[in-house]
Amino acid sequence: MSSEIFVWPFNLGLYFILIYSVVRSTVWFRNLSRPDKLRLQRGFFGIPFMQSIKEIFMESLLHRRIFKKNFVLGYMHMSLAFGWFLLIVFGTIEADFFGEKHLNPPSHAIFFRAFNPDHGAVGLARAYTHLMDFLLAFILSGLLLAVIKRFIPSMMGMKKTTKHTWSDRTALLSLWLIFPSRLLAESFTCGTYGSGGFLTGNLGAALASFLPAAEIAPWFWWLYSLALGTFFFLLPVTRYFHIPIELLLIFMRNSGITTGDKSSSYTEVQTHACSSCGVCIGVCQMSYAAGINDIQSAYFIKGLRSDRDIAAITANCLMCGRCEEACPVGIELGPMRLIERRQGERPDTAKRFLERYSLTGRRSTIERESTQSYGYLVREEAESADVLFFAGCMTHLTPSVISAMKKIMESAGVRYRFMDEQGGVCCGRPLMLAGRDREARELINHNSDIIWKSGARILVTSCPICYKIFRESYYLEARVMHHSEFINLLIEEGSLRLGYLHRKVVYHDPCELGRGSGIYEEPRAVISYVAELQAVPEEGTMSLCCGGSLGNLTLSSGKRALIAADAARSLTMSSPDELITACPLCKKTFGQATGTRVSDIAELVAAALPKPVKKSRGRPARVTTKSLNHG
Amino acid sequence: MKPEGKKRIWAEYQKEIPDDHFFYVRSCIRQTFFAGSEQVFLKIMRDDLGKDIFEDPRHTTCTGIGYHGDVVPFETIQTVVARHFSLATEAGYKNIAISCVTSFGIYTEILETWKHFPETLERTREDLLKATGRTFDVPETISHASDIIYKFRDEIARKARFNLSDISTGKPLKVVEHIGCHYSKMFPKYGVGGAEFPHVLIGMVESWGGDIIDYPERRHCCGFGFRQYLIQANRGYSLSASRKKFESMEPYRPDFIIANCPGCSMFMDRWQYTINEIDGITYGADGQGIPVLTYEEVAGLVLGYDPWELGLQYHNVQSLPLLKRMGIRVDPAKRFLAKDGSRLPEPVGLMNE
Amino acid sequence: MSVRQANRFGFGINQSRQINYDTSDRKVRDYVTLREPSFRLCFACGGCSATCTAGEHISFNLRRMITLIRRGEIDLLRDEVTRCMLCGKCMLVCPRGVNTRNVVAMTAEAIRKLDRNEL
Amino acid sequence: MKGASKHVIVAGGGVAGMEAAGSLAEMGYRVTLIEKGQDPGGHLLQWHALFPDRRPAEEVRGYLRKRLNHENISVITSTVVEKIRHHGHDVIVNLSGGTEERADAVIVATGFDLFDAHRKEEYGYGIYDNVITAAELEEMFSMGKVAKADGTLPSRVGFVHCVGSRDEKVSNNHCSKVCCVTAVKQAIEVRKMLPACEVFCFYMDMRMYGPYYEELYRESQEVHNINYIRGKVSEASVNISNRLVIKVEDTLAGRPLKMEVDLMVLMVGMEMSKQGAGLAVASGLETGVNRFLETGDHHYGNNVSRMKGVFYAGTCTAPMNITDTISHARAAVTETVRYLNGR
Repeated sequence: MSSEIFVWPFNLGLYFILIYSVVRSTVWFRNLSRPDKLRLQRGFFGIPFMQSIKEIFMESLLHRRIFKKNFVLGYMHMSLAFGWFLLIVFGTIEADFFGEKHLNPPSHAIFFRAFNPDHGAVGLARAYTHLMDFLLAFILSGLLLAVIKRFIPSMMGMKKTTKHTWSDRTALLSLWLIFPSRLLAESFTCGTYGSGGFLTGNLGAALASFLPAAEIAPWFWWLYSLALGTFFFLLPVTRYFHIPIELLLIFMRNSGITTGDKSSSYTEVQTHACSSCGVCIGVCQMSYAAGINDIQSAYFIKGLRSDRDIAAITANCLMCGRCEEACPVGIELGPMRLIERRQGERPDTAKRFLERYSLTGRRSTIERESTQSYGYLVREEAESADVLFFAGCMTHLTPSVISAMKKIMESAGVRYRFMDEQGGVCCGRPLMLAGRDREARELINHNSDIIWKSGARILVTSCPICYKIFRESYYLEARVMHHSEFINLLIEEGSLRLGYLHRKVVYHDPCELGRGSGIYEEPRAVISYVAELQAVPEEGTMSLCCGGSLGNLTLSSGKRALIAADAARSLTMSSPDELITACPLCKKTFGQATGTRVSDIAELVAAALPKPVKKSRGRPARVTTKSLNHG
Repeated sequence: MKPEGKKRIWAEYQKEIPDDHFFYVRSCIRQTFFAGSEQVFLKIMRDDLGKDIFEDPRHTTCTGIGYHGDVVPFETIQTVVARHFSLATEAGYKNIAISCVTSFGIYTEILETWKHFPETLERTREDLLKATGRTFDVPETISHASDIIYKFRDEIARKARFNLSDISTGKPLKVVEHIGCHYSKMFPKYGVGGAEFPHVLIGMVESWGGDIIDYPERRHCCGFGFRQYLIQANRGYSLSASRKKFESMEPYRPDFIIANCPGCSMFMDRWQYTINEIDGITYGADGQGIPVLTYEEVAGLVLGYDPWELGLQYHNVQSLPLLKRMGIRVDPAKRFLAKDGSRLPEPVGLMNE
Repeated sequence: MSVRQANRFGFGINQSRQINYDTSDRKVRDYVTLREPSFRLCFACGGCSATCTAGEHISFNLRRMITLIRRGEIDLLRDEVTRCMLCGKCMLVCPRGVNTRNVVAMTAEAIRKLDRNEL
Repeated sequence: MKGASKHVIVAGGGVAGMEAAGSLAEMGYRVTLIEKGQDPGGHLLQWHALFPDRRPAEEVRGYLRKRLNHENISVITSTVVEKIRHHGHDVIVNLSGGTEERADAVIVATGFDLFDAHRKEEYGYGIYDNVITAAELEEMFSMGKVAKADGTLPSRVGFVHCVGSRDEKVSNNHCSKVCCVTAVKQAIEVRKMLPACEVFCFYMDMRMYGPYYEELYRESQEVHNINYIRGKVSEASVNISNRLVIKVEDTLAGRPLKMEVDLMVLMVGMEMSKQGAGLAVASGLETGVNRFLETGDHHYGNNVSRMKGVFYAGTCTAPMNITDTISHARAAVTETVRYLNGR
């Protein structure tokens, strides 16, 4: 019976996808860097492996994260993934247990009832049949939801859903056809033989009562096989490829592989692990506040997959990180986009074609000219200081923040040197966000030199943009602190005498400080110390972007204003006295977007200083040395 | 182009040019490089037009080149010019005829200065008296020699033996006119036709049967610019200014350039050779240079003077093809033969040979 | 031009400083305008140059750069455009809302493409 | 009605004169409007659309003309006021043609003349075929076709600002105020009529002082892609293909610039009208260094002359736009009425 010809579409599809997956995985593995290869090998034998298995079970099968976000959507995913998984597992057991022989080819389990039409009429087998029917019904319920989601996304609580390509549509159709055709195939077969469970048995009996079931059944077995085969064949070129690839991604991630700053096998795996679910679209402020609906991460990834010229998409992103935070697959979307920006323009189509189908499958980057861009910068003679204050370019446009910081540090008796008092050199982060690392490195070297020579042990900056790059890309001895952290430290040490301001304030997490650098608590602690901090709808990891982000190169000022206005509206819903932020760029952006007073955290603290500000009384360097001892 | 528009401007800028009795002052550059021009001008005035034109061999340079080269102060040049006026006064002349446009500019500048700052006139009188013991009257009229030819252009046309047309086709020659900057750009009222659309050379060319070409860089300086030329390192500026003019006139395929300023004539002539040497470029038809003629030379040709007597053999850009077109015959044997039969020096590097 | 001949005279022919709008090539302008339409809005106030971080160290002048791009005179910009640190201050001071940062980025890109004959 | 017997002569039937006459008539004064042309309307008669909103000029003309249809107003056309003098309490006005009129007060509203573009010889107006004035371009708009002298469509148009304004060389140091915004308005109209045509404005300063002027300027760049080059055009000439060649310094680039255009529009400014100047000399009315009529006080008396019973309205005192002219005329009426009531 296994030589039945109708199983061949399925068989071919299955073998194709198996071989393809093995070859693809091998190529990816070969292209991994040495350390990553070691990581992956180590990951296979040890705790990471168990973690991966657990994560696969929780995420790929049960879809826990989606469940948490949206129950119906979670159920839909779970029923399809977990249901199908169980159907295969139990089907295999059934075929093994009840079949003629053991270790059957996969087709035996999948088409079990076609080969054993009278199976499951009595006893344990009958109970098992009911179980199989239950699983099929479970899947079909999810399928129903999927169909509804496709046509009426709003019913599933989705604001936006991704657009499909033709291959996606064909694959989707075959996917949708798999389970109804199995149901009908099994039902007709069962109807003919009077077998089957509560679903297939009853439906089969009903159908057979007025239809020539025996003649119809093979047709549906054919359809079932074809649907499966088509789906497998199309898998590599559709979004559904994410199903197997996500497993690989989980293994790689749990082994400790990260995106890094160059495109690699890992970025390719991430690219293919995206399910185009559209969650990123829903959380994107550029979408719902500014009406831009073609640049979100799902489209970015899709562009990467199809190897189109996506320079415009790549550049047009605030890099706020909200989508990355929300991504159910856990793709590192920010670093992925930066890699693409770094890549610059793609080679022309012909070259791309060659590269795409070369064995390595890797895109070469266009070499940028290696001339120095900032050779004109003069290395300064650095004065030594314990604390170095770097205001940052943007802070120079908000002089009130600088004067507040000066007041605070003077009041606390901090001996500091103002590194860029006369206007310094950019930190390099904006260049990095534009994908120009080589140039950024020049600035990093310049600034590092000054910082090292100063001998400072704490580097305080008022700008989260600078903060992030100081922490991540500078090699410094000094401890890098954002001024909110530094003020918090001063308060904790008791070096700052502050009054209490009877103001209701809300706090806006700047993207680069919050999601970018994980600083959420210190600013809140500082604010709560001097004023009444109120909650806002979206804060912490899902806080909003002000819209002014330097991460976006192309967004127009008008669109930025829309985002700022929307974010400001959300932040000031409770009608606070003041909107507090900790970034000069956010301050400037919100300043134009809301009638509520916008202040930097330093200004708030400075306002809480006792007036008039007196010179510190005999507590000079104490603060800094103490903080360094335990810092 | 609306001719009536230009006529309207020409009618507005008409200056007084006397009929007779001129005191002639020569040009340093013209008498050195285009010696035939001044000679022929005097001949035309005296022989063809029957005018009284006097020159005093004691007159000197006006020192304009030194003045514009920042080595001669204004007080000095006023005194030098006052001395010329004194010579004219002594000879009983009230009308000055000036060969050089630089000098003409200096004279007009000085006269205007005296008009607006009478104390400078008094100071000059004192300076001249102290230096030379001379006194002078301020002349009644100041004419550039081209103004005078302009005034008598129709009389010259009546006596013409040749006109500015191609004898083989009968078509008028295409002529580019170039006015020296100091002729009227400083004081438009001293120039025939003003500064923007001077008529002085156009009037001659049209009277003598030629067609004038108005081209975009017509107003542009030839590039002499005194210090630009005097300092060797600056000559690149001078050269590029001339080139700009040549490039602008080139599409019109002019038959020749007529100029009223000795400096301009010289530079536009010599620079064509230099540009050709440096860049290998020529601006006339058939890879040739564009002949640059002074208005005296053109008047002389029209009146039938021998081109060798006019000194055309000493231009860098030779005019033989042009003369042929006009139907003027020359004797090649006499080209470098002086009147006394001796050989004249033969220049090298001539264009259009 | 032959150096030997130029030397014979001791001088050459100076190149014209004049912008000839009819012969200058405005591909870079078109490229930038298409990708950053706010480029049109600059009215040359100089605010960007006044606040410029790079401009404090060297003659990087976005105001002049924009003017030259508009006239198709990009030879001088080839080097200058790489001096920008993309810090974005200019964007915040621009009274006309020109996305100055992207203007610089697009100019650099356009010049790179121009030099590779891809424009 | 109070003052019904009082008679006011308004000299000049342009925007200011029409508004003044209309207002006075409404208040019950007998008004005689003296207009040198065949019809009242002044320069507005030649205008197609007005800045900053590009409304048809006809709308404002219509409003002003309607005001003249008042029984208290008599209009004398093809006549100019040659002299104003006092005779006791009366003001006597000499009209061309030798007649005299008596009035209780006179409002001088002789307006402005457009600068005669021939005087900027270097631009070649009247010599080169395609050099036109803003007024001539406005006529082209009225005809519905902007074309070169040979009838073909221009592919590049240049607007030259400050022709006859802010220029010592033509003895006008004053700014004519309306030309900048007129250029912007006309530039937009050219672009709208000829979308393939490039448009350039050559300016020294963009003086967008009125409401919505700056917005129009911005729109011209953002929407209509008008190009602005800061520099005073020094000269124009034609090349062999009969295209105009403009020379200017691009002062922002610090480089001289040369550009070919098909049509060069001279934004001619405002000057004291010849007729007004003649009247001032004949009547002993004072004029300022800008040759416009000198008012009693630059701040609070700029409708008042130094001759009793003679008042000024509109651009005979200084360049102004239509809005300001109408306001100025209304203020002149207030001053006149105050004078007549106090007499």
